Amino acid sequence: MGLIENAERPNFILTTIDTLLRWGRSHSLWWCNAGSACCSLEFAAMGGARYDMDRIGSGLVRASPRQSDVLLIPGPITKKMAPIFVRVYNQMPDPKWVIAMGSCAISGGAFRESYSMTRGADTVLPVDVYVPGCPVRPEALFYGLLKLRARVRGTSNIGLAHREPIYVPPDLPPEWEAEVREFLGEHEAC
Amino acid sequence: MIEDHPRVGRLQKDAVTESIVLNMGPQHPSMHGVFHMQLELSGETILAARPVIGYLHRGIEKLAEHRTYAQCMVLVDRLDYISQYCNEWAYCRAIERLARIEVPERAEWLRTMYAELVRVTSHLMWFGSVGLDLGGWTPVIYAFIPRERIFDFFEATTGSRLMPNYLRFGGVKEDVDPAEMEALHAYLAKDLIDALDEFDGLVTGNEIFLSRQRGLAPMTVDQAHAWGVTGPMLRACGSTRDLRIDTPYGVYDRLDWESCTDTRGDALARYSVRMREMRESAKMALQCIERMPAGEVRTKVARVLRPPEGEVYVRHESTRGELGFHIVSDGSPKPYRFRVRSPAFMNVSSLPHLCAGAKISEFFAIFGGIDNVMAEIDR
Amino acid sequence: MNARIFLTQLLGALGLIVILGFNVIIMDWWERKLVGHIHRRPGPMHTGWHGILQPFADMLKMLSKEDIVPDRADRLFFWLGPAVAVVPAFMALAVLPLAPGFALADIGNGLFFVFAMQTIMPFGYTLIGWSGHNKWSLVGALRSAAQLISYEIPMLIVALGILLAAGSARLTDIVNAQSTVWYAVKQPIGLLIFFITAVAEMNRSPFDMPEAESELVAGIHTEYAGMKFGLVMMAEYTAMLVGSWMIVLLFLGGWHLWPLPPSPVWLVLKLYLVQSGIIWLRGTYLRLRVDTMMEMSWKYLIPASLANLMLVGVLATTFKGF
Amino acid sequence: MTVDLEAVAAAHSGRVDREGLDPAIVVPRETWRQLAQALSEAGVWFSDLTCVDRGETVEVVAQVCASASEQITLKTVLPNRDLTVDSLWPVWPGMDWLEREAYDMFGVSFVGHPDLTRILMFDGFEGYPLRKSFLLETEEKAS
Amino acid sequence: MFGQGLLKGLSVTGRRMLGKTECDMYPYRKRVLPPKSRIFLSMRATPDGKALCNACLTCQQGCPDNVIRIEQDPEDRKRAVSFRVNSGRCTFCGICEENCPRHALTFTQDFERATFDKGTLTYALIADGTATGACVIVERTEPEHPASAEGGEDVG
Repeated sequence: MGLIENAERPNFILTTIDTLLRWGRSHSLWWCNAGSACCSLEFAAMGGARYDMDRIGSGLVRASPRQSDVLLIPGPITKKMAPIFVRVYNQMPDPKWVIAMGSCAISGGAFRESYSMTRGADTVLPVDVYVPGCPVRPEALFYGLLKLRARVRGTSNIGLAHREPIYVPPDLPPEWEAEVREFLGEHEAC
Repeated sequence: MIEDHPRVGRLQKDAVTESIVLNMGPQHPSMHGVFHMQLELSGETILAARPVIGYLHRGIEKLAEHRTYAQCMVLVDRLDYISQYCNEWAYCRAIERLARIEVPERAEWLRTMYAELVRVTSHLMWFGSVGLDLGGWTPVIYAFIPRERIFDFFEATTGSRLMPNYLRFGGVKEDVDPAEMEALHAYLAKDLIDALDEFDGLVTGNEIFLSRQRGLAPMTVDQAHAWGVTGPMLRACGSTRDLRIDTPYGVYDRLDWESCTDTRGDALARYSVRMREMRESAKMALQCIERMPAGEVRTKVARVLRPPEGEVYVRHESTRGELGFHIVSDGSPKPYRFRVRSPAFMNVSSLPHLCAGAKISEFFAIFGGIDNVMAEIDR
Repeated sequence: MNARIFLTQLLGALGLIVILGFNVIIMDWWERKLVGHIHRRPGPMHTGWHGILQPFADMLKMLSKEDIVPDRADRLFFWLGPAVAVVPAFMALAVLPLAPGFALADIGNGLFFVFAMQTIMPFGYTLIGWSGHNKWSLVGALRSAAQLISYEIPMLIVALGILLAAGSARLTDIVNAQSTVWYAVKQPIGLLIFFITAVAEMNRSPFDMPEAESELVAGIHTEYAGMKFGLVMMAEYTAMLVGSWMIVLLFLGGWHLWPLPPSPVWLVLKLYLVQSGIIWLRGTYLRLRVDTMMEMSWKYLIPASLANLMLVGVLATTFKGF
Repeated sequence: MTVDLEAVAAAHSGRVDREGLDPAIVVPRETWRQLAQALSEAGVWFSDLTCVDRGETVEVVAQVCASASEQITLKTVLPNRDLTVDSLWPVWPGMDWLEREAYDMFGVSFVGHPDLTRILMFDGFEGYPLRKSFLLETEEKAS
Repeated sequence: MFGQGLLKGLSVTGRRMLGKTECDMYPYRKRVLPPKSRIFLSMRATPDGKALCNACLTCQQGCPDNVIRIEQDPEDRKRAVSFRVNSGRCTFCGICEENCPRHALTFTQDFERATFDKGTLTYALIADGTATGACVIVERTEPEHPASAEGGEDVG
C-alpha cells in the first residue's frame, strides 16, 4: 500500500484506512511453517484442538510462502538450511514478520558450539518475536503470537518507508553466498 | 539429469517427453521436518529419486565428546524428539553395561512403562502425519487429543512434555506420584481405546485410504535385511525380529504381549502393524501400572561418572526400529566416541528403491509409511 | 424502453455481485467454523462474535499485501487466470432462479448455459497453474484440466435425465415439475452421481488434486499472493455456490417443500445445507489418487450415468406423471 | 545359527579380541570385504558401520547380527595417512549411506562405493568434523 | 459393501461435529500447570530478600550450556553478588536444580515471556547481593532435607 506508507502527514482518511488495515492484518496472520525440529511438534499441537490458534484467525498454515505473513522458525538453523530460510523469507509478500521459536532459534541453544550451526535466527533473518523455551510450550507460542498481534495492530504504517524488496543477511557466510546471489539474480525487484 | 545409477532406479532412455527434476525441497508442507527429495518425473511417474539429508545436522556426536555423561542425556533427548524415553533408556543401558551399574526393580518397571507410553504418542504422531500426507486434515487433529493427555502425565511426573531428561544411570530421577498413575490408568483403560477405535473408523476402513495404500511399494524380508531396515517396517514384511523379545531387557519378558507382524510388506501392512502396536503398548503400560512393585528407584552413583576404559554397543527397540548406542570411553568423565545408530536413517535410505516408478501422490503414501524423524537421521 | 431493460439488468447484475460477495463471506466463515467443530475445536472465536468478522479481516489483509508477480511468469495470463476462473462461475449465476421466474435471465435453455459456463472454468484453472512458472502449479494445472473435463461428461448425462423427466430446459420449469415429489426421490442414482461430479467440479476434497496442499505445495495457486489469491479463493467459493445451487434446483426441488407454501427461503436453506455437506466431506475424507480419480470417472461414473439416463427414459415413457 | 568366530577370523587372517564387553573380529584391511562376504553367505545381516579416531589410526567398526539375539563386531584398523578400505556396498546395499557418512565425518574413502559424496554436511565444507584434529570454535579460542 | 467405510468415517466426524469442543481457550482460561513442570528458572529467597544461594558454583559448572553466571562476593565467598540466567540459551534440563546442594534453585510455571528484544531474556535472580523480583519467597532458611550437601568440586 504505497499510498499509506509514503504519506508524510497523517490526515483523517488515511488514519481510518490505516486503522482498518492494521485491524485486518492483526486478525488474520497466516503462518509459513519451516517445520524444522522439536518445536514444530509443539506448533502442530497449537494448531490442534486444545490450544487452537484458529480462534484468533491464524489457523491456516499456508504451504506456499507467497500466501503467508508470519515465518515461524521452530528449531535450529543449520548452515546448510540457512540459504533456504533466506530464500523463503524473500519469497513472502511484504508485510511479513518472523518468530524465532525455542532456544535453538534464539541463540543456537544446546548446539551453540557446533560446527554446522548458526548462532540463532537473527544472524540470518530479521526476527520480530523471540519465544524462549526448549521446547516452547504451545501456550507460550500462543502468547508470542498475541504479542505480535498487539504490535501489528499498534504500529501505524503511515510514513513507514517501504522496505527494500530483497533481504540480504548482513554478514553473508561465504559458504552459501552463491546460493543467495543466484536467487537474487532471478528475482529482480517487482 | 540424475545419472543412470543402479541404486537409484532404471532411467527410461526412450522417454520421449523431457523429464523434469522436481525439488521436494527442505521447506515443504508434508516433509516431516527438513527433508529434501530430488524427484525426476516424466509426467506424474517418478523415474528416479534421490534423497538429500543433513539440513538438521547439529553435530550431536561431536558435541557429546565435550560433555560429561550426565550432560549428554540432554543431547540424547533431542535425537529422536518424538520418542525421547527410548533414546534415554538405550543410552542408560549402554552406560550401565559399560560401568556395571545395577538398576533396581521398580526403576525397570518405570522405564518400561514410559517407553511404551512414548511409543503410543510417537505412533499417534505418525498416524496424524499419514493422514496429513494423504490430504486429510482431521486425523492429525484427532491424534493430538490423546497425545496431549499423555503429555499431561509426562509433564506432571517428569517436568517437561517433550524433553524429560528423566532417566539417570542406575534408575530414574524420582518416583512417580500415585495419583497421576491412577488418573492415567483410568484414561488408558477406556478413553485411549475409544480414540483408537475412532481412528480405525475414520481411516483404516476408508475405501479411499485402502485404494491408496494397498499393494504400494512392497518389500520382502531379504530386501529389508539388505537395506538395513528395522522396526515396524521390517515386521510388516513378515520378519519376527523384535529386540524386546530377542534380547529381553526391562520387564518385557514378564508382561504378556505379542509383537505385531504382517506378511504383505506393503504400505497397508506397515500401517496396520503400527496401529496394532499402539494397542499393544497401551496394554503393556496398563500392566506396568498395575503390577509395579514398590521400592527404590535409583541406585547411588557418583555424580561425575567415570566409566572404565572400554567400548560398548547396545541395541534397543525404539519406535522406529533398532536404535544402537556405541560408546567408547577412555576413563575420563567425557565419552571418547559417541555413536548413535539411527533406525530412521536406514529406513529412509530404502526410500529411493521403494518409490522408483510410483506416482507423485503414491510417493507421499510410501513416505508416510516410513515415519522418519529428521533430527534422528541428521543427528 | 430498452434503457429501462438495461437499467433493470444492470441492477440485477449488481444484485448478483452482492449475492456472490455475501456468499464468499458467509462460506469463508462457515467453512472454518464447521471444519473447526469437526476437529473438536471452536474455530474462529475472537474476531467479532464467534469470529463472524474473520472474512473481513482476511480480505482486508489480502488487499494490503504486496502483489508479487514472479520474474519469469507470463504477466498477462498471471493476471488473467483468476479472472477466467471467476467470470464463468459468476455468469452462470445469472441463469439460476432464486424464486419462480425471479432470475436475471430466465432463458429457455438455462440448464445448458450453466454447463457451457462450467466448461470454461478448466481454462481458468489451467491458466492459473501454467502462468505462475512454477513446477508445482504446472503439475497442478495438468491435474485440474484432466479432472474438470473428465467429470463434466457424467454430469451432463445425468442432467439429460432431468431434462427428459422435466420436458424443458428452463430451470424454473424443472423446479416447478418437482412441486410435489423431488427428482432426488425419483432418480436417486442421478443425485448420487451428480453430487460426486459436482464436488469434483469444485476441486473440493476428496477431489482436491489441483490444489493438493500436502503434495503440490499449494497446487495451482502456489505463486499467487495478496488479492490475486483472494480472487482465486473467490473463484473456488463461487464454483461451490453454482454447483450446490444446481444440485438444489435439479434434485432437491428448489423453492418447493411439499406441504409448506413454496418460497425462496427453502432454496437458501437447502443451498447452505448442501454446502455444509460438502464441507463435511472435506473434514472427513483423504484425497483420491490422480489415476483412481480418472479411472472412477471413465470406468464407473459415465456407464452409471448412461444407465441412469436409460432407466429414466424407460420410466418417463411408461408412467405419464413421472 | 551361531557363527564360530575363531574359524571365521582365522580364515581371514584376523584374530578374535575378547577382552572387551563383546567379542570382536579384527581383520587387516585387505580381507575386510571377503570377511563380510563370508558372513553374508552364512546369513548374517548388518546393523551399523562407523569409525573411531584413535589419534594415529582410525578403526572402522561394523556391527553385524548373526541371529536375532547374537551380535558380532567387526573391526579393521587403518593408518592415519591413507584411509582407504574396500566398500561393503556390494555385500550389503544398505551400507551405502553409512559409508557416505563415515566419509563425510572421518574422511575414510571406500573403494568401490557408487557415489561417495558428503551426506550430512553441505558440499562447500572442508575438513572432517568427527576427527580429533578438527577443533570446535570454542576449542580454537581456548587453545 | 463398497461405501461402508466411507459412511463410517462420516458418522465419526458427524458425531464429533455436533459434540462439544476440547479447547482450553488459552488467553481467557489459564490452566494450572503441574508444580514439577520446568518452565522458568527461579530462586528461593527468604522474605527479607536474602536468597538461599551460597555461591558454591555447582550449578554454573554443571550446566551444559553455561546459562548461569554467578559473581561471588570478593570478601565473603559464601554470598553471591549477582546471579544472572540467560534463558535464551537454556534447555530447561533441570540439572542445576537437581545438583544444587541447598535446593535454592526451583522452576516456576510462568511461560508468558515472549519478547521483542533478545536482551530481556537474560534476567538476574540476585542483583548486588539481594534477591530480585523473579525469586520465589519462602519462609524457611536452611535446606528442606539434609541433602548431600558436599561442596562444589564434585560436579555432575
